Amino acid sequence: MSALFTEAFLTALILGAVTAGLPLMLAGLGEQISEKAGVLNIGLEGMMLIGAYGGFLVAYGSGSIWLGFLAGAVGGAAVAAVMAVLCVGLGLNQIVIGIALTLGAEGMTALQHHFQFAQSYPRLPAVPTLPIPGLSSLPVIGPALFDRPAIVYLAVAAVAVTSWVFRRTHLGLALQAAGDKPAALDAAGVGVVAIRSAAVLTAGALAGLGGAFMSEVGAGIFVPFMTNGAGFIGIVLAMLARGHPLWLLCGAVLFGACLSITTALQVAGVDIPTDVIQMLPFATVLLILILFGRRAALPPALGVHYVRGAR
Amino acid sequence: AELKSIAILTPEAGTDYGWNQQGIVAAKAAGAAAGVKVIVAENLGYGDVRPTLRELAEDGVGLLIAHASGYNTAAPEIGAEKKIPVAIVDSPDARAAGKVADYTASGHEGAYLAGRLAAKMNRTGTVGIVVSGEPPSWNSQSVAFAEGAKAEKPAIAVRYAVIGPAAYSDAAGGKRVTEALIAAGADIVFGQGNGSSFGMLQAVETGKATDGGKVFFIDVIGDKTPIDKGNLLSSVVWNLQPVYAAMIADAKAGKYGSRNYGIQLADDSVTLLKTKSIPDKVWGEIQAIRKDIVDGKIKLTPHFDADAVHKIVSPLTVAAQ
Amino acid sequence: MTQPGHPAAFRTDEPIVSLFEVTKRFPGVVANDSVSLDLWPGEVHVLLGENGAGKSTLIGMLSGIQTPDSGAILVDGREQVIDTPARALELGIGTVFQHAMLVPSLTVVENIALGGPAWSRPDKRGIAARMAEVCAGIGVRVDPHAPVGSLSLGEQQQVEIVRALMRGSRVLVLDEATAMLTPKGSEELGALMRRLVARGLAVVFITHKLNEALAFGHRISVLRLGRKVGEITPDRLTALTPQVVTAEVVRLMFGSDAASAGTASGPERQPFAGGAPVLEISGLAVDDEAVPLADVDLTVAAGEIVGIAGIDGNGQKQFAEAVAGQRPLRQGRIDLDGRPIAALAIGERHRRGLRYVTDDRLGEGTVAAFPVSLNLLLKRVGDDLFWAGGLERSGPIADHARRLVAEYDVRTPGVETPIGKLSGGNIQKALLARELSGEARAVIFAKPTYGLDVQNIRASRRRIREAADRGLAVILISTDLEEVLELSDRIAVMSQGRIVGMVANDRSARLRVGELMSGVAT
Amino acid sequence: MTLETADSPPISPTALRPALRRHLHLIATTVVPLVAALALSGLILALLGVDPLAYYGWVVQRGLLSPSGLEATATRMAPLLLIAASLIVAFRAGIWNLGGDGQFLLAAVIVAAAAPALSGHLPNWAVLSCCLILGAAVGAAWSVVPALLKAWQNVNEIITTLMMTFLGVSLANVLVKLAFLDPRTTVPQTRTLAVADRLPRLFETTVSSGLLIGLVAIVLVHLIMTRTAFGLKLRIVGANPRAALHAGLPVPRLTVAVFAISAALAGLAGAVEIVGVQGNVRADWNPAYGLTVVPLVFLARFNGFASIAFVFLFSVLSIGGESAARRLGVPNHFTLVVVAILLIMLGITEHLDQRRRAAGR
Ligand SMILES: Nc1ncnc2c1ncn2[C@@H]1O[C@H](COP(=O)(O)OP(=O)(O)OP(=O)(O)O)[C@@H](O)[C@H]1O
Ligand SMILES: Nc1ncnc2c1ncn2[C@@H]1O[C@H](COP(=O)(O)OP(=O)(O)OP(=O)(O)O)[C@@H](O)[C@H]1O
Ligand SMILES: [Mg+2]
Ligand SMILES: [Mg+2]
Repeated sequence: MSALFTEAFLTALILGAVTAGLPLMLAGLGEQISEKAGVLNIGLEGMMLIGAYGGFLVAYGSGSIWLGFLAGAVGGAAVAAVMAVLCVGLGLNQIVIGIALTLGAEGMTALQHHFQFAQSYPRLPAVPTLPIPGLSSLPVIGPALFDRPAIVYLAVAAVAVTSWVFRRTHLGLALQAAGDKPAALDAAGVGVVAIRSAAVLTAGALAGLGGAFMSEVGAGIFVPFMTNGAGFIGIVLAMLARGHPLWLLCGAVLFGACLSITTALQVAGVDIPTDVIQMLPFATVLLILILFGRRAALPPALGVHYVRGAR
Repeated sequence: AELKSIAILTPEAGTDYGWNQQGIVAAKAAGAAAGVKVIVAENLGYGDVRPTLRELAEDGVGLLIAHASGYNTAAPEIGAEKKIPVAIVDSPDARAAGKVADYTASGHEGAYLAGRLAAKMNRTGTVGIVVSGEPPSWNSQSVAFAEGAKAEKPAIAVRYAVIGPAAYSDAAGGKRVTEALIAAGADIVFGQGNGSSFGMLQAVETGKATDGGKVFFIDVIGDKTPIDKGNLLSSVVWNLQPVYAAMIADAKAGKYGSRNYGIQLADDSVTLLKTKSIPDKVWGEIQAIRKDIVDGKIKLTPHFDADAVHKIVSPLTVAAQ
Repeated sequence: MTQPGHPAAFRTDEPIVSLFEVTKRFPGVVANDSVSLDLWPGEVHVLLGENGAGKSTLIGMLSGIQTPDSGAILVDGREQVIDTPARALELGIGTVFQHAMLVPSLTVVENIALGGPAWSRPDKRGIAARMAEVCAGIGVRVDPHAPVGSLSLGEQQQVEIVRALMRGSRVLVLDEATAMLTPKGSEELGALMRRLVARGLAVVFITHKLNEALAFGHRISVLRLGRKVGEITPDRLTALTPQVVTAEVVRLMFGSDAASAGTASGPERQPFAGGAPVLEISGLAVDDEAVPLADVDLTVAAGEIVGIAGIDGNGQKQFAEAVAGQRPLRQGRIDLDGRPIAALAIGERHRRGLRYVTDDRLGEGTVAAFPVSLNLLLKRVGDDLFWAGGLERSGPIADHARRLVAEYDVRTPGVETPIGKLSGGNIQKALLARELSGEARAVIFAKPTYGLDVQNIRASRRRIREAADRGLAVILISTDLEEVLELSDRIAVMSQGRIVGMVANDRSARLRVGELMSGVAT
Repeated sequence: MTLETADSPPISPTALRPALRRHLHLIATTVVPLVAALALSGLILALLGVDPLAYYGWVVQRGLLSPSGLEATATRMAPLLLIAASLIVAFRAGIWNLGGDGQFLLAAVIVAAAAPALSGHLPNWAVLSCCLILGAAVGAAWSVVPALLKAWQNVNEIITTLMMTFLGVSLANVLVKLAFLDPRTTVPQTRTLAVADRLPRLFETTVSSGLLIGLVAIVLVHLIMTRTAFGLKLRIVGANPRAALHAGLPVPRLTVAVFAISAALAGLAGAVEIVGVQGNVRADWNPAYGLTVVPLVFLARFNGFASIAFVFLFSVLSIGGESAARRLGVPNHFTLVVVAILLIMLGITEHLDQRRRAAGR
């Protein structure tokens, strides 16, 4: 057995955790921004799927992985734009629209895939990595963490940037006000609709980017329904990590790690039924909830449409 | 009896170079050969197919082929209700004269050959199996593949991993798990899955074996040669046309339900795909083994349960040998 | 209180802001009907009017919360469209709204920073420094780094005023800013307004308290049913005696019949003759993060009104909730009619005859979306009279509601109307009806007239007297000293979670209560 | 969290208004969005090169007009109605129970294991009754953790119920594969309850009497929530928890009760689906009905009768859509698109209608 846990295998496990966790982190980050501003984005799954499809389509068509990521973000943001118009602008029920967008995105991408790729199943070449000098030569974690496609570093940077925005900028204050007391934000001269729309669009872009990462880096291919509930896990992660992008990073890594542990145990031939191992991430999160659940409070105005001057 | 049309019901689209496509293509071919109209109901998912079964029955279909293990409860029920013969999989005991016949397809003979092939071409001492789930037909092939590999090279390590729950479409998971197996030393990966198998293929195409060389992929059921980029070593190809042809013939002859159907190397309903990556010498040896199986010199029994898989891929078993 | 002098120093030829014949309609109401109003620099312009007269709506159009259906707003003589709060701020119009417009989860400086350039870092130190300056200039003290949620409502209003000034507002609008303040707080705010106008600002001050209007205002406009029905110019205001102005304002606000009455709800209370103790509270202690209660003893006899005076936020709320059963006790006992009730749940205490009229009418007193009829039975859900075997009996429920609505003069389109659609005064009447009907023994009133107009105040106070006259034991919690003095037999003063003194309501009560509240006497 | 929901049905029956106007209103608020959604979906169909009229023709023909199609529609409604009832109880009480799928699935698995085991030992009616009760009990049990966390720690139930669903789905699989495996088949599935032993069918049709259970449940839930003291208490908790506390209601106990009832109904849905239609559970089976029903009950504004209508509409679409897609060679993922567009159109219409009503108040 010791021969199994070689450097290469450990590297692959960590790498797998990162690759699986990253889309969850991006989606969760988006949800966190949106929730902070008071919009419950149940359509995250749909935004990820459109991002996955758009990202793959453009990356495959143009040969540029970056154009693909851009397209994924734009695709996710486009779905989010529908949500912004209907929910933030008009005040339609966020849960109804969120689920509708998810169903619609599932249907549309499956249809598109059927007509476009169902015969050829094109796959992307390996995404080039960007080794970080010095760090990438560390054993195990070097290649797993510091020799990754540049988008991975960007995604982690997005967490840091979000954290900075939340804690250090006027925008962060405005986002918090939009979720806690939109009337106060409005009275302070900041448009609630603008802030919330921006938050929703950002959420869509991040979720779309997460989806694009999934199809371009995670799988190298698009298949229908490939996000497989990742958006919903992102929602849960965001709620757990309320207001703290760094916790989100930890949560996503934990999720990815559980998946990798599952694989590791299987490959090692440990005879625990795979379904039991696969309950690991969920059970862990539930345990965290039971232990620290009280902190999982939500912004008071979450899901509540704001109308100026209404009473 | 007169048989004007048959219908085949599949859970996913018939464009997967795999289970669904094979069923639909074979049914169409068998129907065309017998002059019977074939109705295809695809993408039905794994939910309740009773409404579709009833509707097809009411439309006058004379034989319902329920092409998913998930349909093996509903189809006989509706068959009985509408008095129409049905074909199901994974339930050999459900056979009933005039009503139900089973065609539990097990490609285990082909998978055994694939295992022999993998071991012959293996450089690193490790081969891998990735599956999207653990349905019986996957299990029997996983076991046979491992048996084949070990028969060829007793010291070989067979690494096994399942992607995740409901992971038929989890292409990213397929890629991730395959990459882990490659890192664990596998230079040949035997992959079974639907949408997720394209992720496995991508991992093989973009990854490097631990010895720095190329990684090969062995597929199941379909022939992915049209979309291959040079990493497809082989495939355990199924051909259900003889099965369906026999069903149609039996139904016409009024003998439907008197027997179950299967696929095997003997009648080429299971074959191992020859690609240009297989050297002719190796291929020749494989053909010899094939003949031994057909002749009964090598006896193979299918094992459909997941436990059997876990047992044979366990490192403890390796140590014991 | 003295009349302010005429603010000649800033008199210019032009008002800073003029509202010209603005009209604003809401479904079914004309909230403002062709109202014209000028705001002059150097003036405190008081807006008076009964509840629903249209005051908040009018200033809402100045602050960009509402836009007029017709009419014009002129700033510095030029017509402006103020369609967003941001635009109002740009034009130098700062507003302190009737309901606090601060984010509780942010600190004071963060609230003030709100609205800065998105990507830049809020200069908290700089803001705190400028805040200190402004605070010093106007004589208030606020901790710049305290979370707003931890501040009292009075402090929050100060923050809002400071914020408005820091933005360089030339026009400051204060909508019922004194409603939550103690007399001393109001006094300070008045002084502040005078200092501000002395610097050349125009102040709009909305209040329901006529004495404040007279004390702080330079000009008074009266709204009634959405129309401006009169204006008392600075010259007249200085010329007339307070009595004359009061009479005129009341006549304008309510019509001639109301003119002589004021807010007094009846003859001065007869000295309490004494009765059997009904509600006995001893050694009460309650844990609370902000204001824990300790050693509270209080006995109230049948027919007696005990007032609890004190600055807002000194444990009155905690006390009322603890007695009502909404908060666990750390120790102490509560007896009602000689039987202990401290261990009982809220509902059981209610059944024994303990009533609590909360000051948070919409927050906890009612369910806004539910009809008046059900809100009147909110504490009796499942009662056999109205629910036969758990099944709603709509007849008796409606009859009960109609009876109470008539008896307590609740003005509502019908008993099926969602109670949230009623005005503040009518919601309060409904609450009184709910708590005072049935077999009540003791009632706690928390700020029973907060936010109400003169007529509704009078009606509520009459109810409180009547309750005592019926033999109920009454606790009256109020920050309005006049109210406590008018109604109570004895007055307890609460400070920092303790009762620091008990005073009989005689001629010297005002002085002694004042001393107790300010911590002079013990 | 709070979500905006009014307490009135989508079509408020104002008695004074003339009947004609009411009818027009009904048409405006239901038919218009339906037509708009169909037109938009039709456009997409046309772009795909499919005749929209033919498509809709088949949907109606199969989902509504053909006897067996209508029967399939009615049968499909049974679990959806029970889940709708489950959601109505919870949502009206302000509890956002999004864990219906986990509750449904676990109950289904346990019932599927119990039914064949009991059958033969007890008379059939007793087996079925036991199974229904068992399903409800299992559903309720699966809500205990979120309920307790919500009632006494105020942990947000959206998170906990979603997690319990993820966990429940996995646990259901584990149970099927390890504990309740049918030894007579190689497929990981539970033993099968014979067709004859399932819930009786209605009259001479294939409609499961689960439909009746669903209808009774949702009407009962509607009446309980709107007409009884208990329902009123729950609604008070939902509309204003602080008012509930002030009024002396035992909020934590009511919260637990809401979870229990709601989850029990979701569990009952699982039981009805198993003993009514499926007969067994396969590993990895998860119809995810919860997610589809959530928007429907929101559109129905938590009104039981309106929910019946929406569930019916959805069932027609899903039964008819599959048939139409097959006949016209469109992948039946298209049904998802139609449902999505329909939800959005209904949402917009409701919004406009509310605005109109507010304006004309
Ligand atoms: N959300 C709302 N939409 C429309 N109108 C509302 C809304 N909320 C309250 N109203 C209206 O606002 C009024 C309440 O305003 P306000 O409290 O100023 O009333 P009022 O007439 O002054 O009564 P009172 O003197 O008893 O306080 C109600 O008469 C109601 O018609
Ligand atoms: N947003 C709104 N929607 C509907 N009606 C409104 C709204 N705001 C105010 N009104 C109506 O306009 C009228 C004037 O209300 P406004 O709030 O301006 O009165 P006010 O004089 O400020 O009363 P109060 O002293 O109670 O604060 C009220 O009767 C109310 O019915
Ligand atoms: Mg007002
Ligand atoms: Mg009012």
